[in-house]
Formats: sequence, C-alpha cells, structure tokens
Amino acid sequence: MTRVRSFLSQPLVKWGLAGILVAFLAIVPMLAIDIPGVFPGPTYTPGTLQLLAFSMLIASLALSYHLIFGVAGLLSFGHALYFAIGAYGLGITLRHFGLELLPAIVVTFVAGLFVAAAVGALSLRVTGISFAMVTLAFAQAGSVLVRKNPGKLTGGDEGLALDTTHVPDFFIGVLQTKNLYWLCLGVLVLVFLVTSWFERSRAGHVVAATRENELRVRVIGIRPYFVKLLTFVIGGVLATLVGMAYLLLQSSATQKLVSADFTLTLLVIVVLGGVGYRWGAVIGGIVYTFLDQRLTAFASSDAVSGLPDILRVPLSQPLFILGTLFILVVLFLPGGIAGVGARLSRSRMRADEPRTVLEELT
Amino acid sequence: MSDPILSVRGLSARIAGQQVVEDVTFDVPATGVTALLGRNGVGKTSTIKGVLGLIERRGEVTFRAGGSAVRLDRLRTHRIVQLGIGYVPEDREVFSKLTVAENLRLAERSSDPRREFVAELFPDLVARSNQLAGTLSGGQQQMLSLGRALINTNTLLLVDEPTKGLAPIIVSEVAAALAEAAKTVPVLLVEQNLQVVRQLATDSIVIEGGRVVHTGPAAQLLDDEDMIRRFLGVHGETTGAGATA
Amino acid sequence: MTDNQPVLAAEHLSLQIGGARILDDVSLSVSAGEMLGVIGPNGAGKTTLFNLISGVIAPTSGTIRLDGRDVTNEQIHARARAGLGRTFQTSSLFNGLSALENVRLAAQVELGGSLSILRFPHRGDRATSVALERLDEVGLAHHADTDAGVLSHGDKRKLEIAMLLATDPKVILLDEPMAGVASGDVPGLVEVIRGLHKGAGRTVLMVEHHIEVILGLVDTVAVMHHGQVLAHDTPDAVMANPAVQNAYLGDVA
Amino acid sequence: MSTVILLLITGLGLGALYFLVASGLSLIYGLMGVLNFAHGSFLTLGAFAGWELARRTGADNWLSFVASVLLGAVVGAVFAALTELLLIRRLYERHIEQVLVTVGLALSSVALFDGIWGTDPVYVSGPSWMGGTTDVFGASIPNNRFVLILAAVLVLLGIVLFLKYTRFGLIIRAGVENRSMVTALGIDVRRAFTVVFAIGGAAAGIGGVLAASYYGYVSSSIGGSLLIFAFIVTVIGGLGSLSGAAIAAALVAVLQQFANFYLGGTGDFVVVLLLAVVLLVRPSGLLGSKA
Repeated sequence: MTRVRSFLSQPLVKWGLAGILVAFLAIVPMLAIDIPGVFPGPTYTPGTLQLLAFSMLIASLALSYHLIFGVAGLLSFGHALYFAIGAYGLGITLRHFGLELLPAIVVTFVAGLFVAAAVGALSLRVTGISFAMVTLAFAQAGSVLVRKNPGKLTGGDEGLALDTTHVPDFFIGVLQTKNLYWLCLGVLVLVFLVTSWFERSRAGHVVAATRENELRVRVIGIRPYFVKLLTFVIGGVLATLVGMAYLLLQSSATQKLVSADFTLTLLVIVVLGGVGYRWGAVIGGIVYTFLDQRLTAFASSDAVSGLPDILRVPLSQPLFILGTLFILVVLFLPGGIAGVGARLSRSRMRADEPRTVLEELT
Repeated sequence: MSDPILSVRGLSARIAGQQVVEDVTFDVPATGVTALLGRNGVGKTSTIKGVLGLIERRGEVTFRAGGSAVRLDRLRTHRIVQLGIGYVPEDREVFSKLTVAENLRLAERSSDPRREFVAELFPDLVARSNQLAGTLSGGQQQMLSLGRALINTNTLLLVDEPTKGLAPIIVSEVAAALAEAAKTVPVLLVEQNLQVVRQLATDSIVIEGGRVVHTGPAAQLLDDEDMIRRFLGVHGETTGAGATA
Repeated sequence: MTDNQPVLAAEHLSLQIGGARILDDVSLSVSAGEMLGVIGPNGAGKTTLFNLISGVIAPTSGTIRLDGRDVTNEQIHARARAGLGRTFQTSSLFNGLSALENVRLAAQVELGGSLSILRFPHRGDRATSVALERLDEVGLAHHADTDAGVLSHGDKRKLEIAMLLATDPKVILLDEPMAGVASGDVPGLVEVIRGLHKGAGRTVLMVEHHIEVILGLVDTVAVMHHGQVLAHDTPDAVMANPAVQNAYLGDVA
Repeated sequence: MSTVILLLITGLGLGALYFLVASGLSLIYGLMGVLNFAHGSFLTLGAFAGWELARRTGADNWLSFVASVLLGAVVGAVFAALTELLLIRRLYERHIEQVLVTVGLALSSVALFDGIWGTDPVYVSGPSWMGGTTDVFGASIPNNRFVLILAAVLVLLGIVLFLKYTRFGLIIRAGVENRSMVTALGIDVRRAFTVVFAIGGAAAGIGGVLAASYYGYVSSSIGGSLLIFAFIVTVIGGLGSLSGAAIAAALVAVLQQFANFYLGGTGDFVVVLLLAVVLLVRPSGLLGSKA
C-alpha cells in the first residue's frame, strides 16, 4: 500500500495520470457512455456534451477563484466581475466593435487585466472583511453597469447574445458542440496548468507564506502587497478567459453572471470541493454543476410534483437543496470533498491544512 | 495536610495550534498564597488560562470546594468562574469603554456583592466610579481589575502578574490589597517581582520548559540563591542585595 | 566601547498609546560588531523597543537610524532589505512549510527574484543550497524536510535564526530567543547565537530573561524600566548599579 | 429648493431602511466577528410575514399595519435566534466558517421563499395615508418616508437604551471590547450572542415590512439587494459601531438620492466610490475603533 502511494505521488506518475485523464476526456465525444440519472443522454449527444463542457468551465472558474481564496487567503466577494468581463467583453467587442474573434479575445483579455489590476491595487490596501466589502462593492458597480445598459452595449435585462458574424463556423450550432467541448476542455487544462505553475513558482511560495504569516514575510524583506496583487490579477484574468469561453458555449451573457450571488456560488463550490486543494476546486465545480442540473430536472419531475406541499416546495428548489448541502459540509466536513479524499488516502497533503487557511483569514 | 483546593495533572495547552504548556502537574494548597514562578515565556500565564479554559487545553484539573471535587477541564470558562474562582488577568484587561462602576457591576455574580469591601480597599475607585476605565492610570486599572475579582466571595483567586509595569508605590498598594484578600481565600499568584513574592507567598511552584521543576515553601526557595539563579534567571548577588534593601 | 559611528541608533524614541506612555524618550546606540543585551522587568518596554526599531509599530516621536540613515518612516520590509533582521518572542514561522522551505523563502529575498513566476524552487538552485547551508549552521540539517509546525521549541528558535541568517542581515534583533526552550537546549542555542555574532562579526541586540546567558554573551547591557533606559554599560558595571538592582527586583516599601 | 427637500427626506427614508438592516449587522459583527450574509433573509421573511398578516386582516387599517410590523419583528427575531442557536453556535470562534454558513443559509432560504411565495413580486398596500403625500416647504413627501424615519429613530433609541441600561446591554458592550474577559467574569457570553442576533433580526424584520411599503411590493430578493447597501453602510460607519451605522446610513442614502437625481442615475456608483474612498483614507471606517 505504501509503495502504491509513493509511486502515485511521484511527479512524473502524477502528470502521466493527469495526461491519461485529459486524453480520455478528449475522446469522450466519440464514445457512447451513458450514465442514466447523471447524463441526460449518451456522451456523444450535444446535450450531454454541453453539460460536460459547462461543468468544465465552472471548474476552471472555481480554480481561478481557488488561487485568490485558497492560495492567497483573500476572501474576495467580487470574482464574478472578471468572469462577466470575459463574457460581456467578448460579446460587446464582437457585436458592437465588429472585431474578428482573435483580436476581440485580445481586447477583452486586456480589459480584464486592466480592471483586475485596478480593483486589486485599490482593494488590497485594506485587509480582512474590509477587503471583502471593497471587492463586493466593485462587483456591485459592475452589476449596476450591466443593468443600466449604457449605450445599449450590455443589453440590460435582456442579456447579450453572441454575434456570430465573426465567429468561425466550427464553433456555431448544435452540431458543433463537440468543438466547443474541446475548447472548454482546453480552457480547463490551461487554467489548471497556469494555476499549478503559479503555485509551484517562487511567487506562489511567497504568497502561500504570506497567507500563513504576513508579518514574518515582511520581516524577511518582502512586501506582500505585490505578490498578493499578482495573485489577484492572475486569478482575475483566468476568470476573464473562462468568461469568453462561456460566451461561445452558451451563446449569450446575462446579468446573473455579474451578480453577488454568482461569486457566492463560487465560494460555495470551492468550499464544497475543499479549500486549498486544486483538485478540490475542479471536483467541486463539476459536482456542483451536475447537482444543479440534475436537481433542476428532479425538481420538475413527476416524483416531486406529486408530493405534499411541505416536501414539494423545498424539493422543487435546487438552490435550497444545494444551500442546505453546503451548510452541512461546512458544519460536518471541514476540508470538503478533497479533504475527505485526502484523509482517506492519508496522502502527503494534510487534512488539517485547509483549516489553517481559514483560521488565518480572521 | 488538608486536600489541595486545585489539582492539576498533565495539563497541556495550545494557542493557535502551538504548544505553550506541556504536561504540567501541581497542587495548590487550600490556604495561603501559592506563587507560580518561572522565567518569561515558560507558560505561567498559559497555565492559568488553561485552568480557566480560556485557551485550548488537555489534562485533568480538579477543583475541591465544600467537600466535592469538580473536573474543571470538562467545563467552559463561565461555569468554572461561577464555582467561585476569581481571576485577575495579566495586563488588567478592564473594559476601557465601560465606566468603573459598570466594570464592577458586570463582575457581580451574586445578589450580595461585597461593594463595601472593595470600596474600602480601593477608595480611589469610588471617587472615579463614573469615569471610563480606559482613562484610568495603569495602577488604577489594576485596582479595578482586582476589585472585579474581589467583589465576589471566592473560594480561589487566580492572579496573574498584578504588579507588572507598575510604579513602586502602586506595587506596594496592590500587594497590600492582595494580602488583605488572601486572609480569607487561597490565591494562586503569578509574579515576577520577587519582593512581592517574598511578602505574600507561602508556597511556590517553579515551571521550566513547560514543566514543574520545583515545589516547596516559598521562603525556602527565596533563600536559596542557587535555585533562584537556576530557575528564575535572576542573578544571585542581586537577589541578596535586593532582599536586604 | 568603540568610538566608530553606531550602526543602529534609537534617538529619543517615545510611544504613547491612549494615555499610557509605553516608551519614554529612549536613546540607545550600538556599534558595528557589538552585542547588546536588553534586560528589565516584564512590561518595561523591551519588546516595544524592538517593534519600533524593526518597524512593526511607529513611534509617537523620535528617530531610528540604520548606518546613520533615518529609517523611521520606512516600512518593515524596507528595513529588512537594508540589513535589519529580527526574531519574535513566540516562534513565528510558516508552520505549514518544511524547515527547508522556510529558510529558502528567506534566501530567495537575498538572492533576488523571489517574486518570479517563471522560476520554480528546486533542489539544485542557489536559494536551496544557501538554505541547506544555513540549516547546517544552526544544526538543523537533519530536519530539512520536517514541517516547521512540528519541530520542538528549541529547534523552532534555531530555525528562526537560520531564516534570519539566510537574509544576511547586518544587524540582528533577537527577542527572547530562550523563551520556552527546555534547559537542556539552552547551551546549544547559546552557541548558535555566539556563532552568528562572533563568527560573522554581526551586530546583535537581544532581549533575554536568562541573565547568566546575557552576561556570558554580550559586550554591553541596557536595563529598561517603566519605558526608560535606566543604565547602559558593561555587564559588571550594570549589575553593580544599585538603581538597577532595585528596578529589576522591585522594591516594596 | 423643494427638490432638495424631497431628495433629502426621501434619502433619509431610504437611510432609515439601510439602518434597520445595518444596525443588526453591525452589532453582530461587533460582538461576534461574523459578517451575517443571512441578514437579508431575516428581512425578507419579516416582509412576507407582515404581508400575510395584512392580507388576512385587511391591509388598509392602521391596526393591521402596526400588527404586521410587530409580527415582522417577532418573525425576524425568531429566525435570527434560531440561526444563531442551530448554526452559528456550532462553529464557535471559527469566523470564516460562520460566514460561510450564513452564505449557505442566504442561498437556501431565498430559494425556499421562491418556492413558497413564487418568484414574482407580490404587491402590497397599507393604510391609505401611507400612500399619500405631505407638503413640506413646497415638497410633496410620500408619507411612508416619515414612518420609516420614525421607525428607525425608535429602533436606534431602543437599542441604545437597551445597551445602556440592561445587564444584557452591559454584557454586549463589554463583549464587543473583550469577549474572553467577559466569560472569565463568569458570564455565558453565548447567551448574549443569541440576544444580539434576535435584536438584529427584529430590526431587520421591521425593516422588511417597511421596505415592502417603501417599494410597494415584496419579493424573495428584497433582502439581498438591501443587504449589499447595508454592508457598505456598516463598513463605512465602522464595523461594530451603532452610531457609525446610523450616520453612514443617512449619509449613503442621501448621497445616493442626490446623485441619482443630479448626476444622471449614478447613485449606486457614487456609493461604491464613497466606500472605496472612505476605506482608503480611513480603513477602520468613520467611527470604527480598530485600525
């Protein structure tokens, strides 16, 4: 057993296994795997591919939030803003500026970078709950902006549909879902690689140390401000990237993307998966998306509508079940899904590690 | 010898995940003042806080009062204090935005508080009863902190460095008040000032590296220069000179 | 005492919090290569003085000079970069990281590029080899891969000193390095401190309650009481000073 | 001139609403260090409870209005006290997890309200005087603004008197400063936690019923949208400071009204800007004590 574990924890083996997993995911559109109750149909059908792709985007977004919350220990309540910049930014540049896809992506990326740097630079001057509030306030400003629909750019309550004029054909239409699936898989792999890269870099070590003991970092001669800002900006632009893929996949951006609730959902996902664990964010994102999707289907099913009111009303609300589940995880499963996994396998990752992350924040 | 009022067995305590007290065992006699001594950072304050449950702790702490024994390590702080254990914290910890009178009122646990006793002991507090505690001098705050403990009838007093950072004249006032209180209640006292220890303490316990390294009558310890130097890190000669001053 | 320019000087430092005077017009200077012990009863303001010098808190008035340069308004990390290192009264480490990683972080700062996202720390790099050397110096090489959080008290103090050494400071502030250390570990730690002073010619200030440790190590002793410096002289002269005896042991009428 | 007066009084009315939410938030944060994301749900449930009562007792008489305000207060208090007893208490001293639990509760309770009362706004009416206006120096002020301001002033006064003259008030004031010393005086500070949650919940419940009359409708999202501004008010005022919350509530709401009118509907932006400026200049807020 020990030998198996040490074999599995070798870097080459780990990356090898991850590569096999990605390769498997890449051929999923060619396969006919059908898990009733989980997938709406076999894996080659557009509906299932769409759901899988969507869950990978949410997982990528959760990973980008993991950098800020889990690695840097910054409780941001405004992460949805950068995601929304991606979706709305790409939508606006394609529809109103008439740019080709690639330049539009570059412009949107720069916009995300700029906003994340500006908001980060300002909000990181305060810490703790004040930081949470400033990020929340900026996200709120974004939400107001989208709703006010200045210059008819954002579409207000209607949302903003993807203008496909300059989008290549292989990303358009239900029949091309598998291309979008591969795009989303690519985004997930990219975000995962960037996140791992950053966590393993010198800067990543410094930011983890800052989370543990900020005064100590200052005393060895490092100003924590810049490394926190760096993390915040990387997390922000990754979210922008995911937002762009989201627009291509879903063909529209709506107000919900920039709401405070959406950031809270990300927080829920990261905590559900296990704070501080990279895989936790990925698993949390996928589990959350599938639960949400399946619970919605369950809520409108005959099984529920036949129930007496006292059961039917709560069960018909997916968010009620998810919220309750989340509360139970916080109360009884500190460390989330990944924490349980780590404890079961007694791997090198310490199950109590995420707990320190949480305590240091206050 | 009668049963000790407080028995500590294998007490360990942690602050923010760090071990600050390790496996400490000692008894506090049911009468007199017991001085808990040791160098800075050996965990005297943490021991007291561990007994009170103010920090995370493990081990057995047994409190004997009125013929029954209670396991303090199973109780939460307010329950422990309600058993009749008065506490005077290090650094006074008065509520600076409450008035002197409010500080004392908050501390009253019974319907029959000893207001006159405290007023006699610290007439200064009566005169300043409507003043905010935060505006008091260090000495006055210490008296308020003592007053908060003494306003109740206690079966045991835990007093943590009552003379820390105080001017000499105030030190003697605080010591006198403690001596008065100690006539009726046993005291566990943490104190750096060896003169105060000499004046008040009957017994002594010395902690070193998180463990008890010496117990015995206070006078015996204070007269042994070698032990003082070894356990407390105070230079022997100086002790002699100071003691005769 | 030497007559060359002091490498570290506190001039008329005062700190007031609320109505309370924590430090009262403290002036103290240390020459290059000197080791100064700061003693005094609890609450005398020793740690506060260290906090002011290292920049953790700002003084109400007064100046702090490092190599003659006024650093009073500089932040903690800037002073650290200028060569001022310190340890804390209670061990202050990155408990989730290994001993080696703790020291390597400090070494990275000294070697530069600590915030690079393009470079990964690895076994073969400069920072790692420097870190391993420092660990060896304090006798912790065998614990390189142990998590800092699970080290013994004495080893934690040594690890802190190794981190300090990795930043190659000119002036070192040690805040009660012996606090909480089991007596068996004291001699070893004393040797480590002696080594970082005598061996490398660094300037050291240290607060310590172990008087015999202080007396055996330092060139001069400063005695603090009620936020003031009562005396600053050679150990023998200080210990013979009656005012010091009274202050340190307290006098009860 | 009349516009200025209209904006000022309307702003104070909105500020009163903010204060009813922020007072509880601030007290809870001050004593327990918990930022309560479920506070909006206390308000929403209070609003629905008030509406249900008014609907059954005839919405247009004063007795029914007063009764629905009181019911809102009771429902808010009970919901809040249960939240503290069942969820917050289990995570004693683990602040971030406490915040997370309130986030979960906020999400699930709003979903439950959706399930019970539907997602569409429910329109409410009160006593006919409430829908009318009163002329103040030439400005026609909607009457419900006066009711709001009066309610906020009464709640502020009530909380201040409670804090000053009751034993629980004394415990709460001491606990805000140094919680562990309160327990070391033999006091179970956790009972004060429940009391503070109940008070905050009651204020939010009152705010819920009055918000329904201010907006003219109840919906499951009414609490959540007010909560964000209440957060901003709490932080600007200084976390834990009741008087800070009162001042900031008035300031934020009046500024918001003026900016909406004179600066082309930019009220929300101006508020966000104000928050950023205040935090950068004075990170502890207007009346906050801790830096």
